[in-house]
Amino acid sequence: MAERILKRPLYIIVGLLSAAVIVLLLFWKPTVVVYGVQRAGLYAGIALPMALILGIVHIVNLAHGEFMITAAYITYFLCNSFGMSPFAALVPVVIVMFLLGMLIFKFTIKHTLKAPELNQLILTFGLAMVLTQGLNLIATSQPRKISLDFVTSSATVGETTFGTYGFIYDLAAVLILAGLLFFLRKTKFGKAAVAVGQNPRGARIIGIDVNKIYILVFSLAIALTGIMGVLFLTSQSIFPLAGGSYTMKSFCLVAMAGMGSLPGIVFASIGLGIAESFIMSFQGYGGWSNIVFFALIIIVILIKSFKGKR
Amino acid sequence: MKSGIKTLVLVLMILLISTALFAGGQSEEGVKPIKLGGVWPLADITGEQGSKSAQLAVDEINAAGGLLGRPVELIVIDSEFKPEKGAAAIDRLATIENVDVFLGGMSSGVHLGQIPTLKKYKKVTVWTGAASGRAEEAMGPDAAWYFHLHPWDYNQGASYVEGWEAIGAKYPDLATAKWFMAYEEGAFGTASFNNWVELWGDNGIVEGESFTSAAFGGGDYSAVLEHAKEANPDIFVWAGYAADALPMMEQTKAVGFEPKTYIGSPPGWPSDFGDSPLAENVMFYGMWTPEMNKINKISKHYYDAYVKKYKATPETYFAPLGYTAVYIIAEAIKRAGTVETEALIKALEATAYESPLGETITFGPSNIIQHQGIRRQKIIQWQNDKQEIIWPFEYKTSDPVYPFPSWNKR
Amino acid sequence: MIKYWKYILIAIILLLGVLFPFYAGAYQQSIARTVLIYLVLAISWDMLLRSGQLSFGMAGLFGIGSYASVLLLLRLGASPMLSILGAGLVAFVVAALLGILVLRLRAMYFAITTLAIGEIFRIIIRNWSSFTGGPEGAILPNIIFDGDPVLSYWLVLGLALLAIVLSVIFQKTRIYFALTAIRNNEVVAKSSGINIFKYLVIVFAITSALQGMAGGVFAQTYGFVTPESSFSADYILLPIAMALLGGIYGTLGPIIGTVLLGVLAEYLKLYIPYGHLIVYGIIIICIIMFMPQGIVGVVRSKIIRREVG
Amino acid sequence: MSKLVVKSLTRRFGGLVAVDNLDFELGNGEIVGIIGPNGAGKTTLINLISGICMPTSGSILFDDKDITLTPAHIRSRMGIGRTFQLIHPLENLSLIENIMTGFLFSQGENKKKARLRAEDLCALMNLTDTGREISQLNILEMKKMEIAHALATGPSILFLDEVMAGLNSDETKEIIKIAKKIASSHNMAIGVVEHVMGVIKELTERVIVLDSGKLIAKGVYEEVSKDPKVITAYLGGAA
Repeated sequence: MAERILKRPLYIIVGLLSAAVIVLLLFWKPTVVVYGVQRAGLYAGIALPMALILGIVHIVNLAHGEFMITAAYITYFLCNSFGMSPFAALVPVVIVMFLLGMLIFKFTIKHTLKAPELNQLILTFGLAMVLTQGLNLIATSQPRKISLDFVTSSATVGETTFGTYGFIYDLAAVLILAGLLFFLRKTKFGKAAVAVGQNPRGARIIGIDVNKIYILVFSLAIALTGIMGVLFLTSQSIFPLAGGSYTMKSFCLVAMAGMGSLPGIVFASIGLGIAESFIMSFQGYGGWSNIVFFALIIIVILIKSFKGKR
Repeated sequence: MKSGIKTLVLVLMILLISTALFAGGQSEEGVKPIKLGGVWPLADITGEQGSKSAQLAVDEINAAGGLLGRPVELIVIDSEFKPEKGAAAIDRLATIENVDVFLGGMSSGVHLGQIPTLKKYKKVTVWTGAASGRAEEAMGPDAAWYFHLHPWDYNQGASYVEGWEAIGAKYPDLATAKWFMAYEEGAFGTASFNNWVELWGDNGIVEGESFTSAAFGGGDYSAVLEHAKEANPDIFVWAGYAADALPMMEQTKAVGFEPKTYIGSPPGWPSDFGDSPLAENVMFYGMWTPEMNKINKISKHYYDAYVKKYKATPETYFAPLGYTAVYIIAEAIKRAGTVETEALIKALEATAYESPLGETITFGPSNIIQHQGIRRQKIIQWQNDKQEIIWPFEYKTSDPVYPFPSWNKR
Repeated sequence: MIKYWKYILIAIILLLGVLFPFYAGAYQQSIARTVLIYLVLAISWDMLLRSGQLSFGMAGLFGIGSYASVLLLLRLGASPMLSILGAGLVAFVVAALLGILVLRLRAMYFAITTLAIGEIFRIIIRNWSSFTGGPEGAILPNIIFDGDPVLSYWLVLGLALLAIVLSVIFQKTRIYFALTAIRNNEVVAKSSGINIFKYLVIVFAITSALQGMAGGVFAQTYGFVTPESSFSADYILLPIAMALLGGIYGTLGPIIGTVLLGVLAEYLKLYIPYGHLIVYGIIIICIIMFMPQGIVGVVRSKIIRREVG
Repeated sequence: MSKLVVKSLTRRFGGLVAVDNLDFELGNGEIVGIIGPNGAGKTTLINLISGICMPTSGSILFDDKDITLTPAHIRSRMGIGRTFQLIHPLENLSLIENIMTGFLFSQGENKKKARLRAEDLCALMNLTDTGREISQLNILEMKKMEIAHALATGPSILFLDEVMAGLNSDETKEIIKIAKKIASSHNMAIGVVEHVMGVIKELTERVIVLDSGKLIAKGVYEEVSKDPKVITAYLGGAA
């Protein structure tokens, strides 16, 4: 991997340029980098499981953000009813989400694997609808949040004070990425999963139980959205429709990174996070920051496609 | 070729069945009930509770013998927050359910789509939502049958100016000079800010910046808060949604921004907001709070009845507004002795309803329409997990606490 | 003989459709207008899908059309009918230009790019307040035909018929061969002499014009635009679900799908006011699972099986 | 005069040189065999000539016109036809419709005329029941359809990429007969890629031999087959 990158001068140039930009920004307005990186952590943490599903099970999961919000509601319920701390709730939530992933895969998605991609897409759209509206019926549209003292933690460097809790998303994203890369590259099951991702038919021929890989990878990814759901609840309000915009952003990030590429997601997230943060640092231009998000995605996809042509 | 025919037959059948399904209106003999038709977004807490509160009022009226010797029936249809669905709901209520009066509320976007349809039927309409001045423009000055309860956005802005001037006069420490408003970038926040600048611009220095509400996938306010901190205002206001409430407080604390007065103005609060120590002494705008029960018997009655019937507490002011709308209609029908439109309009014009919201509601002209009900919002403050009203003084449940306590002393 | 009956059936359905306002009430007409708008979106989406290109740009083009028509009327004083045509033209030109840029992309990359373009339009319109009315949107002084329900219905029906006719033309002429070949295998299509890029750009522009006109008609019949409602994500996923239910790659499928799901949604809501959308979601899931070919596909395969067996 | 001239044509895929500095000509009405071991670059050569992929360097002249950068669909209209080694029929079109695409787009016929001419072509190829779905065709019919599809584009030069693969000897004979018939009746230049040497021997006037993208021999089959370089290439390829 490393030597492959070094062989391509373009990567080195781009890498150095971005490092230079980040250093300049740090001098000019350090909070741009701080908040940009925090934002990137949230984006990456949510998009990584989606990329995992897309890369191995070959499904665009339009219920992705909704799964995360479902996990957040389960966490909320655990915290509120049993007085658990959200971090203690991580374990049961992850287990429950894993099982939920298995159930949903078994009873719905599995039956559409042979159908065209489009059917799976709309199936997950239906799932998103059922999850959202189910939560709405049980918990109403009223936003909920647990109030936690440590999420207001801050640090002061020189004259700027900034919130530090957001870095927890970076920690989570890094851990999820490292864990997934270890799993996919070093474990037998993970290698089999990669093989399935690259060529399901081939994998089946050499004796890999493709269906088992599918269901376990899907459930694993849903369990990972569970982790993000727990974290999301600590710093954001949850309501049934909250997941939709994260589904869309993850979807865009996954495309920008290259379908199924995990490290690509992290780079794409950092780029987008800092770019958005940069625009927002100009007072009155925050409304345009979302344009940066979508425009960058289009530009990257187009550049990649033109490079691919040659 | 054969398959083409089969499918065509299928289309024909579907068309016929679907029209047949819709054509079916019930015809019941006996005493014809007075029918009220309500349209709310039922999946949203405002619409869900607004419609249930309206049903509560209808139940009470029926328990007391109905109106004009006839029972009252409320037919509720979901607008799904979609303009075309909201408009179709009006069509259904008017032509199939044959309702006598329309009511409903929430979301200017839906209401804009309904207005042409409402104009088509010209039935008496009592609306509890839609604050956007665009909706008033669309309704125009001629609609005598249109009674709008919720203040328009400029009414709200004017009432805040009035309120803050009154507060400044009574509590000189609270007299304010410099404002900073963080507003969500959608219609609600932008209209709030524009009205505020227009009304208050001369009296104080108003700065502002928009943010993406958590309700639409935002939730990171750090940039706006940093700019607010640099501006160092006396009063910091954010105009967003309930989902923004706690994260906004937390991030304000995290960036070390401590304004002397802290105002949040969502249409409703998240259910656990008061539990947070950060909520203490945040001020906000609204039309009703459960603390109203202390000073208003109707509010207390409504609140207890709602809790008893639905095993939940009313969370936003849209809930008592739904209840209010039904009673305003009911009293007018009693006065008019008929549900005939002309007479009912006359009777509604004479409305003086003591509402659970505190004020006695009467109708008078606003900038464009003829019949505007409520014009003022209230200024409320979180004190010990309670939403105490501090202005208008006639509904005051507590004195304001000032200045906003430092984050570290909570 | 069979052909003869087919035309009679079409004529009957057409007649029922045109005369609908005279035997159905205002509510049914209102629902029919919504269904027909979705019909235009579903058919036009399917028309592009026949080339294998999956678009998520319907909301963006619907929104562009809505705003184009309202702004043409408000700022340039165009008549309502002219402004609807203008909406189609604007959408056509915008799509053609964008298509030249992005129609080298395929599959999900194309889908996401169209989605992102739609979002960009929405953000621009929201932030360009002085021209577009900003987040609060803009309203028309009058709605089209002064709200005459029959004329409004015919307007929407006319647009839907235009979409259907175009779709049939797409199926009956060389365009059908071009699109099917491109969808099946681009290399073979090229070797057959098909100018893939030209066809994709033209089809994208035509279907976008239909979507833009749908937006224009919607804005003119309801009399307003706002960034949130005019660019609603409903205009992306619901038409796709409807087309899938009926059956893709044809004219009949999207028609059947939109009518069924559109009417069903209304029907459900009357019986389950609180929570009907869950049932709607479950129905979509079940349809995808048990009828992956859509209704037209199921009927067709049944008939084929009967003929063979 | 040469119909097609390929000058120092090169195509790289990453580190791999699929076609390496190749020169090659094809005259009017000539049938030439293109042979070589697996991976020699035969299919890539056809892809380059038909415009499916673009060369890294070198040029291609067709009727003395430089078509190096011309898009594939234009080349098809100019008269360069080809079949595909792995047949990918347009599975949502019927047998006759598959063939019609060539007439419709390469020759610009209208739908009615395209159908008539496609029917004629099917008759020529002995393809019956032309309304059938692709899934109902057997392998011989698929191969015939593939050739018919290429012919329908109206080529003056045609490349047949392993059309005999997977056919038994009777079927092979039938295809050879068809190939000969077209070559003589249309004065068409034909390039034949084939592994079955009997076919090459019977069908072609001369052959060129590729190995690792390079031209290693050309001439009459009998001579070329004795060339030690060719024998090594094949043995090396086999080993």
